[in-house]
Amino acid sequence: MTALSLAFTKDLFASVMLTGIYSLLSAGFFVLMDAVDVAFTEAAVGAGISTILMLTTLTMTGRFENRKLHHPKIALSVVIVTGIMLVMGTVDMPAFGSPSAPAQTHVAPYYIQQSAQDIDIPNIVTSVLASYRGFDTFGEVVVVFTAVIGVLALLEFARVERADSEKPVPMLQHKILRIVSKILIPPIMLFALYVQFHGEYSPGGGFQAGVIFASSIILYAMLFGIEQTRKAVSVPVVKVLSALGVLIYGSVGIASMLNGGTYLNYSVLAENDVTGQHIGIIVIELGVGITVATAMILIFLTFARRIGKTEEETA
Amino acid sequence: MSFFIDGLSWALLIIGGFICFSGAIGIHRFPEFFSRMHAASVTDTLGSGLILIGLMLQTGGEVIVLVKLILILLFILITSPTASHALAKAALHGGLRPMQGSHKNDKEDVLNKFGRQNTSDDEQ
Amino acid sequence: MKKKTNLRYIISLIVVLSLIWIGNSGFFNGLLLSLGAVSVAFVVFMAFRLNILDEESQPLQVSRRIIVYWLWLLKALVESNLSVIKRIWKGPKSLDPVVARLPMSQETDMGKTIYANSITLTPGTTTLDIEGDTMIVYALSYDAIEYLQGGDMDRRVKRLEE
Amino acid sequence: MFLAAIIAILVAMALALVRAFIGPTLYDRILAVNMFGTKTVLFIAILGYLMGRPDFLDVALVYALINFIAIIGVLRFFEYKKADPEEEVK
Repeated sequence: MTALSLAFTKDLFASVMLTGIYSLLSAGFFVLMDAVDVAFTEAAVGAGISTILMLTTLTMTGRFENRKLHHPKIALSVVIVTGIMLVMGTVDMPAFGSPSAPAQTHVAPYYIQQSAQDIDIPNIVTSVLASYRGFDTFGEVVVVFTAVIGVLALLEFARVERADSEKPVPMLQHKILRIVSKILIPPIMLFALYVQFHGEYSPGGGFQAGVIFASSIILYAMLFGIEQTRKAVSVPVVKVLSALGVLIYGSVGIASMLNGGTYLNYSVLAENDVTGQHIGIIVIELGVGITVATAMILIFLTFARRIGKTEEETA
Repeated sequence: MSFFIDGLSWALLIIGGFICFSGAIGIHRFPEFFSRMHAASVTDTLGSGLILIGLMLQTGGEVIVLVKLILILLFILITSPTASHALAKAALHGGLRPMQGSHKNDKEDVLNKFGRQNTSDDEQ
Repeated sequence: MKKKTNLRYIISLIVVLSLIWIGNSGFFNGLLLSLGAVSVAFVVFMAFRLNILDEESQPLQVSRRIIVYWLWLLKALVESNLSVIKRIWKGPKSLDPVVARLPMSQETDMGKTIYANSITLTPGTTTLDIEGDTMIVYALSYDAIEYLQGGDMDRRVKRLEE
Repeated sequence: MFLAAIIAILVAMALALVRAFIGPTLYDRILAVNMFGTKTVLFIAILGYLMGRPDFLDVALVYALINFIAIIGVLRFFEYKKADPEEEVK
């Protein structure tokens, strides 16, 4: 229902706000369906980061809109075609939650039953994602990494080089915001790390942790300005780290190969199968977390800086 | 004793729920943005406070749960006024004016210096 | 990094963060505790890099009296909540909103923030802006403004600063 | 009894949602979203009890964090973007 009214709201800004609500709502549903991990991701990504990134994009595109020609018909037809395809796709899908659905009959019972004895980790989702589906998750991390490279290639290198004359940051004068954020940023970071390392026991994991960590940096950047943030977190280091995250993941796989197992089979990492799985999962989650956090930070900083530049140019 | 605590916690939960509901009614009954903000802050402070305290009484000795609830409550109590203050300030700068009642101070219009100073189109 | 980072603030941050970690985690095996230690160290390092380790992020001077203040604030909170809830059910006619400029006697930004946030926290009054030593408050009724002009809350926050 | 509180919160969420849709000003919408976020935090916390899953509280905590940051972000970027005058003056 939210999605429907989303489509009809003309005001772009309002629709961004409604997207926020939409993801909050869907997160509520996920919690209801007991898919806590999904809800976690939805909460962190949908409600927070994507809203901010969309707004950032909005401010960017808002500037260009006047000059650009619009092709609403083409866009509309693309949307309609995609929509029809999606609907056709869902027709084939089994009824929601039906026990005869393929996902429920084949893999799910196996994962749930085996997870306890193979890996000995309370949170099934983590064990499934990081262990049984290690390849898939690795693929996702690579996708995130590639996205960052894409964004950087598009924005960073096309940027007009000029002296960094930053405008005064409006929010720094905002006493209350400044102080409250200063108090809150360290606990948020710590909480991100807590989510990171407790992925095995409670909902969450590398991905969510990365997003939360990035959002604390984004909060800082919003208050103290983009340039200062770029200096403080030192962008080159962040770039290296984001590659490092992928590397960590990959090298765990190689390490397990060296120890005589197959790629990403962590059981061989230690003498005991279960310990091996534990080590493997912790390290891999770390890789995911680092990549996601740095990816978000980089994307945000690059986008936001771009806005600053275009503001100067049009002014 | 546990009966007493249970009762207290139920009462807190129900009162908290009622207060949240009242706040939600308030954002519809109040006439304009600035007064609606007060209605919203009702649910943010006392409503969530009572509900969370009600939940705290139900933890049954699980310290971790208790700590997390306290963290949530603290967090809400710190961020909620900050967010509403930022929102109010932004609204003022955006050109919104609060409605004023019978005690409007005509001698000193404290709000006239607000407005869209940094924008070019100020036709209001 | 002009400001010299005081050791006190680092220690206080470490204590706060460790408490949060232990309170959240609930696992006391060696692995998770050491991971916690690493995390705390990393966050302190980041806070240092971001240059947010100062008297504003770790309000040490305030911490001791704040409990008494909170208890007092709690009472004020309940009262003002009740009055606003009454107004909600009575309908918009019961509103008599007013904007006023109030003096604030706090010297530090921290004190001003506490004062302003306390005002916003109690429903019925909202801080619209802070300008130097005055703030602009929007209230649902004139009583609330009169109450604030009485200066009770102002004095209590001022006491926190010492 | 948890159920009663949950129902109250759900109703409040629905009302906030309505406010977010009808506006009329941008700030009303932001306010409604903020309120909706707080309600969601409470909702998840109670749901955790109802379903006997205290680890839901982690999600609630993340919600509270993200909600705050999102609101600040919205306000921050709103300052960059010139407001749509039509929507505002109403």
